[in-house]
Amino acid sequence: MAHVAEWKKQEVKELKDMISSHEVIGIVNLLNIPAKQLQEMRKSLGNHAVIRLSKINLMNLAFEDCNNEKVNINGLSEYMEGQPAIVATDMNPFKLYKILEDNKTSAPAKVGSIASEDIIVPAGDTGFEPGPFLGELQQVGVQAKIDKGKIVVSKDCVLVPEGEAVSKQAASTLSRLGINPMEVGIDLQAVYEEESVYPSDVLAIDEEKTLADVQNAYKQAFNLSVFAAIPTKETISAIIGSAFTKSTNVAVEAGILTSETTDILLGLAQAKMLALASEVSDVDGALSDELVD
Amino acid sequence: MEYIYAAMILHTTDKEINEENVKNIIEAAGAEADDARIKALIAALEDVDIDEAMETAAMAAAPAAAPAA
Amino acid sequence: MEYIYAAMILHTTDKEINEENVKNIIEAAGAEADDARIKALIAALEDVDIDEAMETAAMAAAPAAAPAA
Amino acid sequence: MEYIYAAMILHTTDKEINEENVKNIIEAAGAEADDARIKALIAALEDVDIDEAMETAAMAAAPAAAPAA
Amino acid sequence: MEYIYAAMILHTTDKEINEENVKNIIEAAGAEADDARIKALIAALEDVDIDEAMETAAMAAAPAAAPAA
Amino acid sequence: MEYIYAAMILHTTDKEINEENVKNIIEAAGAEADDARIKALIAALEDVDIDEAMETAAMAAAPAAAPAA
Amino acid sequence: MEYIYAAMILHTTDKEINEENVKNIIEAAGAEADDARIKALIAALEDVDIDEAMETAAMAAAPAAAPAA
Repeated sequence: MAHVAEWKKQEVKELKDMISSHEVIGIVNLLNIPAKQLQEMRKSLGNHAVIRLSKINLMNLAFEDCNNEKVNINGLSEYMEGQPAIVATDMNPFKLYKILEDNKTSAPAKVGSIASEDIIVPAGDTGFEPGPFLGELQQVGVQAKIDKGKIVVSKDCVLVPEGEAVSKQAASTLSRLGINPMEVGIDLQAVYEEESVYPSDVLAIDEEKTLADVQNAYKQAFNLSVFAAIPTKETISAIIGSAFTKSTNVAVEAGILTSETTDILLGLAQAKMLALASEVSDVDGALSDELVD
Repeated sequence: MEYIYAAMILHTTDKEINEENVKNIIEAAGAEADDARIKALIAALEDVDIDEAMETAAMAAAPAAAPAA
Repeated sequence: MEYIYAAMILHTTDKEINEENVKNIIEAAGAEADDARIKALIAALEDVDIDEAMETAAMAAAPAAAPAA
Repeated sequence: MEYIYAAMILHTTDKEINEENVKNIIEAAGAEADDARIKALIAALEDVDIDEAMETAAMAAAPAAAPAA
Repeated sequence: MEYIYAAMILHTTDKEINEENVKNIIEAAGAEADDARIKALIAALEDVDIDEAMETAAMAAAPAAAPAA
Repeated sequence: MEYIYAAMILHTTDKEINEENVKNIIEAAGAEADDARIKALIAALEDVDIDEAMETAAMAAAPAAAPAA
Repeated sequence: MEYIYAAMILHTTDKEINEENVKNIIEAAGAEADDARIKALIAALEDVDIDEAMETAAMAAAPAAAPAA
């Protein structure tokens, strides 16, 4: 760093301080993030995380310099995209990812921006009176017609397929329909913690699956407890119930009258008789009068 | 209903459901057997799958069993 | 179930549900009558109001049938 | 139901369901064993596949049991 | 499940559900009694109303009956 | 239920379900391990196909458990 | 599922569900603990009400119970 400007040395030093004083270091992409949203994000992260924008080569330098102390942190250099910045925190990296995702907001489609997923115009009433907008819709490929005095989209239509740029016309149509298909927010590209770099796809946690897993775990434990007759306070009632049900079933199948099964068996005999009677009810004289009505 | 029960006894004990057997059962109960009715019942039962019919009764009486399964 | 059906025949025809009558019916069907089972049946039914039991069963079965339909 | 439960114990522990074993269980419980009922139980269970019977929903067939209670 | 069935025999015959009685029943069946399992069962049964548990099972098997009530 | 979960962890990770392993897990959780309950658990699971048992629906047998909680 | 089971042990025994405790349990089972998976689980469980989830599971398992309520 012989001929490196003093401010650059200072910047790298500050980055290194930030890196060494936090457990978790991440790379975020701040491209297209309005200043206001970044400010709000910083506020909601509060003391839990700091975000620092810098030059890519300086950040890479800082990672290299820290690599002895934090082994493998230079792996983060692969994830510099758009306008990268460093985020430093002591938070669980999965939680950091969740906070950033939860803070994403929807925004209108800007001309030229790339659709991260299919942008769809849904079927249904647009609320517009018949007019030139109908032609505009049809021009961009949306099937629409007049119904009960309104412009109605006949069926769901992919206006901008995933990966394609938003055209000027599409942007205008979406804006008139009030559809805000773009997600604006800070993308966490990767996170370093304890010698490992986690890319964003690993950081994404599926809460619905976790909920289902919890329910499944409980069900499995409950089932096992009842099946193996291992009494617990949650399952003892079910175990008794299961023993009672099975015993009753056996008694009924064997036609054994007991205090618990006599009513069942008499009811069953009658139900079977009535069912059989209904099978022959259309034959004159096969049934006694009391059954024919 | 006694005629139907008589048929069900014969069915359960794997005996033939015929006029004579039904009549024997009714008379063994000390009741009077009506030949015409027995004939009609036997004829009507000829085309009935008795096991299925009785099982249907059990199921209809217990639709609740299904969701529990 | 044949013993229960036999009891139902006796009940339906207003005859007494006793060992002899049940045995006669089972034997009239050409089946073997098990004295112990007959005794157990008679004992179990002693305190039971058969009409009431059937009515309760019928009521319970009825609403159940509806959702199944 | 105690006789049934006794049979279930024998079935679950792979012991033979016979008069002696059932009687032993009932008496071990400190209850009086009724030979006739035990005989009836054994006879009734003779042709029953107990594993299958345990899983055959029978209670639902007579939901009356519950509200009647 | 044999331990549960043993407890249910005691419950049905109005005997106390304690370790000794459960053990006696299991051994009368000719099976080996596991003290730990018996202790665990007795402990778990302490906080449970067996009649209620049986009733719940009966109701669960026939929930359709409820609206009729 | 913690003992059951401990057994399930051992089963899922292909470790032996024995007293020591279960005890280690319970204590690692910072809870007190009850030797008798662990013994009972091991004994109860001995002949059980755990995969099958976990998938055999038992809850419906006691829906009351939930609302009662 | 071992990580979930570990969390359930902690929940059941009223211990805190945190990385260290989950890791301790998995390692006590003799299995290897994957830090990333544990961290992910902890983060995911933060928004899950386990008691409520269990109750929902019990209710869903017994849909029949609902109309009865």
